[in-house]
Amino acid sequence: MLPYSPWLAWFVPIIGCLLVPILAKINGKLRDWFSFLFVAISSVFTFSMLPDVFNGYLADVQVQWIPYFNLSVGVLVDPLSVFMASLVSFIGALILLYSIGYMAHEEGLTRYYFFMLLFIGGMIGLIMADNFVQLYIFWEIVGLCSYALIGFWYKKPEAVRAGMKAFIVTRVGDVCLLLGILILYFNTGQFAFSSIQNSAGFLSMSLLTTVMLLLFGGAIGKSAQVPLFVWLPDAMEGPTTVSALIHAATMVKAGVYLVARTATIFPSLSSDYLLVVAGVGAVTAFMAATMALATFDIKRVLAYSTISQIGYMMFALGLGTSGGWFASQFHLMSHALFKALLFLCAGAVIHITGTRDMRQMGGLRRYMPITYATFIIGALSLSAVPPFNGFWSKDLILEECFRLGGYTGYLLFFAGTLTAIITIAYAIRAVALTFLGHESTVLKDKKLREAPSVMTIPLIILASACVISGFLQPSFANLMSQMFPKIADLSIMNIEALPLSISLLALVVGGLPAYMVYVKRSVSPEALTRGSLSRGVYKLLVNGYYFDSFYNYVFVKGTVYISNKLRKLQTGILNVNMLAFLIGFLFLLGLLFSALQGGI
Amino acid sequence: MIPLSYYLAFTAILYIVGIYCLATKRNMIRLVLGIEILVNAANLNFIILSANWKTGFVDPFAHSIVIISTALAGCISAVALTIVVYAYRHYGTLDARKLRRLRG
Amino acid sequence: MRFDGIEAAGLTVAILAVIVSCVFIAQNSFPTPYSTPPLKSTQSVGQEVSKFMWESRSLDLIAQALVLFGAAVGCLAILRSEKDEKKVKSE
Amino acid sequence: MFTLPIDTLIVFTVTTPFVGWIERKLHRKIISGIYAAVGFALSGFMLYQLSSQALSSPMVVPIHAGVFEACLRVDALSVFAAAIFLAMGFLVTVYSLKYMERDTGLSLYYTLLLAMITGMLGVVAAGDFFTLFVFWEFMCIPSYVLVAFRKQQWEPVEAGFKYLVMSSAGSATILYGMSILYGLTGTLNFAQLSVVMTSAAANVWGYVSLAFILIGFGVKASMFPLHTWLPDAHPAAPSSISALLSGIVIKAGAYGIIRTLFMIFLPSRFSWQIALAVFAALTMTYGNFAALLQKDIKRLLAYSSIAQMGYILFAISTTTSYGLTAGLMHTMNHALMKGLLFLCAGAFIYRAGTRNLDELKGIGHKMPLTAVIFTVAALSISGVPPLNGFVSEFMIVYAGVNAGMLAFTVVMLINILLGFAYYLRLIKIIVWSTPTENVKKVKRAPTLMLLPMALMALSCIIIGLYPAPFIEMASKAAQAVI
Repeated sequence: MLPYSPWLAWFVPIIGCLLVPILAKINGKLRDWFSFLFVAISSVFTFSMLPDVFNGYLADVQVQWIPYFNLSVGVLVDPLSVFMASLVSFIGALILLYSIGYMAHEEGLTRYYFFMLLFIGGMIGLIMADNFVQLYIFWEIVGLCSYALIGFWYKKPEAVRAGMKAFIVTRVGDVCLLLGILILYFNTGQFAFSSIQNSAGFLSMSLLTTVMLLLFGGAIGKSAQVPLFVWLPDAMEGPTTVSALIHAATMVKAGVYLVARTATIFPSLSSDYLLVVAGVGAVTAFMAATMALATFDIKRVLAYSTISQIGYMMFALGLGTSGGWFASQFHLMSHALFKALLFLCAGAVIHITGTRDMRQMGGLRRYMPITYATFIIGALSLSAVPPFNGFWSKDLILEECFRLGGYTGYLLFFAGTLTAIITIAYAIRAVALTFLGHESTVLKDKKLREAPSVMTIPLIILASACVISGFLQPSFANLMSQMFPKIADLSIMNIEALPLSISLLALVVGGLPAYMVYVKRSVSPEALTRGSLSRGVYKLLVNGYYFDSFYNYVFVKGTVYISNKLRKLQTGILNVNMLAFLIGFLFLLGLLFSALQGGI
Repeated sequence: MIPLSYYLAFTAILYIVGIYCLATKRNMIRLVLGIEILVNAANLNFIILSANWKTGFVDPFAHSIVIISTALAGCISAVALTIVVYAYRHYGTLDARKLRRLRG
Repeated sequence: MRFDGIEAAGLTVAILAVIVSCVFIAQNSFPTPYSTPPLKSTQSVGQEVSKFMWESRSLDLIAQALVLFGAAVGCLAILRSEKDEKKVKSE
Repeated sequence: MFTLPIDTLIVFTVTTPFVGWIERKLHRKIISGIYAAVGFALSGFMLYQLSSQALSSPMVVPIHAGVFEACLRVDALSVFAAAIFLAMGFLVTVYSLKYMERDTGLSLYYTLLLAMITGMLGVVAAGDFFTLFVFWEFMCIPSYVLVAFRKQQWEPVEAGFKYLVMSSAGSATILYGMSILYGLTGTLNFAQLSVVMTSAAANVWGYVSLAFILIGFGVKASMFPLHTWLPDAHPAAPSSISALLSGIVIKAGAYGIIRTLFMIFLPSRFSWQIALAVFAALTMTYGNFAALLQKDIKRLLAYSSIAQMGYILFAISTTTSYGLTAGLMHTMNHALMKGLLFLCAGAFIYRAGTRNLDELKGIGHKMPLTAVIFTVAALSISGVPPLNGFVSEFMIVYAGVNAGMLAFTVVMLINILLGFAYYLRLIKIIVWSTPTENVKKVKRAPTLMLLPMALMALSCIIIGLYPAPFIEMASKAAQAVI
C-alpha cells in the first residue's frame, strides 16, 4: 500500500477540483488532461490498497474532528470499501479520459471538470468514511455534484429542472437517512461504524428495524428505487459522461453501498427489514425493466435498465444471506463495467448522430464498427448471456434466491427470472433500433464516422473488462470472505443445474420474440400496441406508471396551492396585523395555561 | 381601600384598549396614540404594584422605571410622527389601511 | 357608525380579552413580592425616587439619554433635506 | 461606565455626527463610514480583551451592584452574541462604504448604525431586565429609522411605519410583562430573579408575565402571528440594513427569549416548551411556504428568515443544553448566511437596479464571483454539507430527537426540504439561466463590496469544515444560562 493511500484516494480528486479553476486560467487542454491525471492518481492509490486487503489488512484510522459530538473523521480500509473505491476511481478515470474527446467543444468545461472531480472524490470519500456523519456529508456532496452536472447545459430548461428534481428527490431520502443516523446516535452515542457494531447488540429489535428502514429510505432515494426512482430517467438531460458516471460508479451505487455496509454493521437483521429491501428491489427491477421496453430515448432505456439492475442488487441484499450479499456486490461490479460501457457507447452514438431518439438512428453498424461491437458486448452482459460478466453475477443472485428457498426465495427467483426475460428483450430492441436496419432519413445528410480514439480506447478497455471480470469470481469471493467467512464457499464457480437452465430458458423466452420483432422484423413493433389492452399497458409504461404525474399533482401542485393560500395571510393592513397580534397572544396564553393544568 | 384586583383589571383593560385601538383605528396618529396607551398601561401597572409590597411603603424603584420609560415612549412617538409625515407625503392620506401596497 | 369586518373582529376579540382578563383577575389574587423590601423608607416618595434614581439607576439614565440622542438623530435623518427628493418620489 | 466595548461604541456613536460635519467641510463622503468601521473594529478588540475574563465567570458592572441597581452582567452568552453583532456590524459598514455612496445623510446613517449595534450590545450585556429594556429601545429606534432611511420612496416609509407600530407594541408588551414580574418578585435583576423564581412556586401570574414577555420578544423574533412586519421591513430597508436586520436584529429577539426563559422562567418550573415548539413549528412552516413563490429576491429572503427563526425557536424549545447550543450555533450561522445572501442581493440590485427575480435571470454570468458567493450561502442555508448551515441544522435536528420531540423534528425536516426547494429555485434563476436583456450590460460588483462578502463566504466554509471551536464557544454560552 502506498503511504496514506486511504486518505489520498479522496483527497487527490478534491484538491484537484480546487486546482481546476487555476489550471483553466493557464490552458484548456492542460485542465482536461490534469483532471484525468488526478483521478488516475487516485485510482493508483485505491488499487495499491487491494493487495493489502487481500492479505487481510484491515484498518480504521481516526482523527478527532468535533469533540462535542464525540465525532472523528476517519477512513475505513476493508475489502468492501477498497473494492468499491477501486471500481469508482477506475471507471471515473476512464470516463474522464473519454470526456476529453466527448466534451471537447462544450462551453463551461471548468465547471464540468470541477464538479466531475468533486463527484468522484466525494464518492470515494463516501466509501472510505468510517462513520455515519462523514458518510452523510459526502452523500450530500455527491447529490450536490449530480445537481450541478445534470443541469450542466443550463440553457436547456429541462436540464436545469432535471437537476433540481434529482437533488430534491434524493434529498427526500436523505432526510430519512439523517433521522436514522440521529436516532442511532441517540441510542448508541456513537457515529463510528465499529463502535456501533459493538453496541448494536444492546438495541431492541423494533428500534433497530426502524433505524434500518430509515437508512434504507436514504438508499431508496440515492439508488432510484421505487417509489423515488423518478429523478433518474430525467437525469438523462445531462451530458452522457455524467450519466455514465452517475449510473456506473458514483451516485446510484451509493445506496447499494449503504445497504451493504449496514448489513456488515448490524449482524442480525430483522426479517421485516429484509422483506422490505427485497420487495422494493424486486418490484423496482420488474417495473423499471418494463418501462425500458416502451421508451425510445436510448439514454432513458439505459437509465431504466440501471434502475432495474440496482433492483437486482437490492433484492440480493434483501435475502439476508452472506451469499446474497456477495452476489449483490459481484453484480455491482459487473453492472458498473457494462453500464459504463453502454453509456459511453451511447454517448459516442449521440456524439455522432446528434440525437437521442432511437427511431432516428438505425444502421449505424456500418459506420461505427468499434462502438457497435463494444455495445453488443455490453448488451450481452446486461442481458446475462454467458460468458459475459453479467451472466455470472446475475446467475449467482438467482441461484442464491433458489438456495434460500421458501416463499420469499422462490418468489424472488420468479421475479428475477421475469425481469431477466424483459431485460434481454429491451437489450435486443435497443441494439436493433440503434445499429441494425437502415439509417433513418434524419441521418441521411449527416457525416457518419467512428468516434475519435480518445473515446474508443475507454470503450475497448471496458469491453475487455466485461469479458474478463466474470471469471474473477473466485478471487473476488476470496477477497470478500473477510467480511463474511461463508463467502469463501463461493470461490468455486459451482453452478446448480436447475436455476441455470431456467435462466437460460428465460434468455430464449425473452430473446426470441424480441429478435423476431426488432431484428427480423417479421412482426412490426407498432402492431404490438394495437389492441386496446396493450395500448393501455403501453401508455402506462410510457408514463412511468404515472409516478411522476402523481408526485407532480400531489407535491408540487399541492405545495404551490398551500403557498398561494398562505400568502393571502399577509394582507398588508396594519390593523389586521395587530389583530393577529392579539389573537396570537390569546393563543399563547391558552397553550400556556393548558400546559399549567397538565393538559399537554 | 380599593383592592388591588380592581387596579389590575383597570390596567389590563387599558392594555386591551390600546391593542383595540391599534387593531381597528384607521388614522395613523391614533395608532401612535395606541402605542402610548400600551406603554401607559404598563407604567400604571408598575406604579400600582410598587405599593403592593408592604402596607405604607412605596417602592422608589418602580417610580424610577416609570420616569425613564415615559421618556422612551416619547422618543418612539417622535420618530413615529416623523415617519407619519412622510407617509402622508407619499400617500396623501392618514388612513393606515391605504398603506397596503406591500403584501403577499 | 358603520362597522367593517376588521373593526367588528377587533371589537369581538377585544371584548373577549376584557372578559377573560377580568375573570382571571377576579379568580387569581395577586401575591405579594417574594423578596424583602430594599429600603426602610420614612421619607416622602418624591425625594426618595430622585435620590434612588441617581444612586441606583444611573446606568439606565445614561442609556435613556442615549435613546433620546438616537431618536433625535433618527428624526434628523428622516427629515433631512434632499435635493433630488422630488425627482425620485414619483415611482 | 459600561463595559469597554460598549463605551467605545457610545463614544463613536456620539462623535460620528461631528465627523460628518467635518466630512462635509472636506467634501469627502467616505470619512464617516471609515470612522464607524474603526469604531466597530476597536470595540471588537475591546471585546476580545474582555472575553477571557467574561468566559470564565460572569462579569458584573458595577462590581458590587445591588439588587435594585441597574447593572450589566457579561457572561459567555453575552460575549458570544456580542461577537456576532460586532463582526456583522463591521462587515456591513465596510460594505456600506460603497453600497450607500449614492445616498444622502451618510453620517447620520452611520450614527444610526452604530447606535443600533450599541443598543444590541447593551441588550446582551444587561444584567437587569429594565436595563435590557432601555437598550432594547436604543436598538429599536435607530432600526425603525434605518428601515425608512430612503424616505423619498414609498416602500421604506410604509414598511417603516408598520415595523414601528408592531415593534413598539411588542416593546410595550414586554414592559407590561416586566411590570407583573416586578410585582411578583420585587426586583428585576436577572441573577436575583433566577434565585427568586427557583424558590417560589410557579404562580399563575408567572405564566401571565411569561406570555407577555414571550409575545413581546416574539414580535422581534418574528414568531408566526407576529411576524407580519418582517416581510415588509426587511426588503424595504437598504440591503446592508436588511443584512443586519435579518442577520442580527431578529436574533436579539431570540436572545431575549433565551435570556428570560432560561434565567427567569426556568423550564423546570414553567412548562413552556410545548407552547414554544408549537409556535416554532407554525413559524417555520409559514415562512417556508410563503417564501416558495416570491418574485422579489429580498422578500423571499425575508420570508426565509422567518422560517430560520422557527428553527432557532424550536432549538430553544427543546430546553436541553444540546438544543440551546444548537440554537446558538444556528443563530451565528444564520447571521452569516442570511447576511451574506442579503449582501449579495444588494450587489445584484446595485448593479442591475431591480429586485424582481424575473429581471435578475442569469445575472450570475455577469457577476461570477458574486454568483459563486451567493451559491455558497444559498446551499449553506439549505443545509448542504460541508457548509455551516448543515452543522447547525444537524445539531437542531439532533437536539429535537434527543429531547424526544420526534413529531416536531419531522416537521422541521420537512421544512428543511421545502427551504431547500426554493433556494434551489433561487440558484437556478440567478446562476443557471440565460441572461435576460436588462442584465446584459451589468458589470461585476465593486471590490469594496466583494471583500466583506468573500470573507463571510470563507467563514461559512471554514465553520462547515471545522466547527469544533465554534461549537465549543456556543456550548460555553449555553452553559452560562442553563
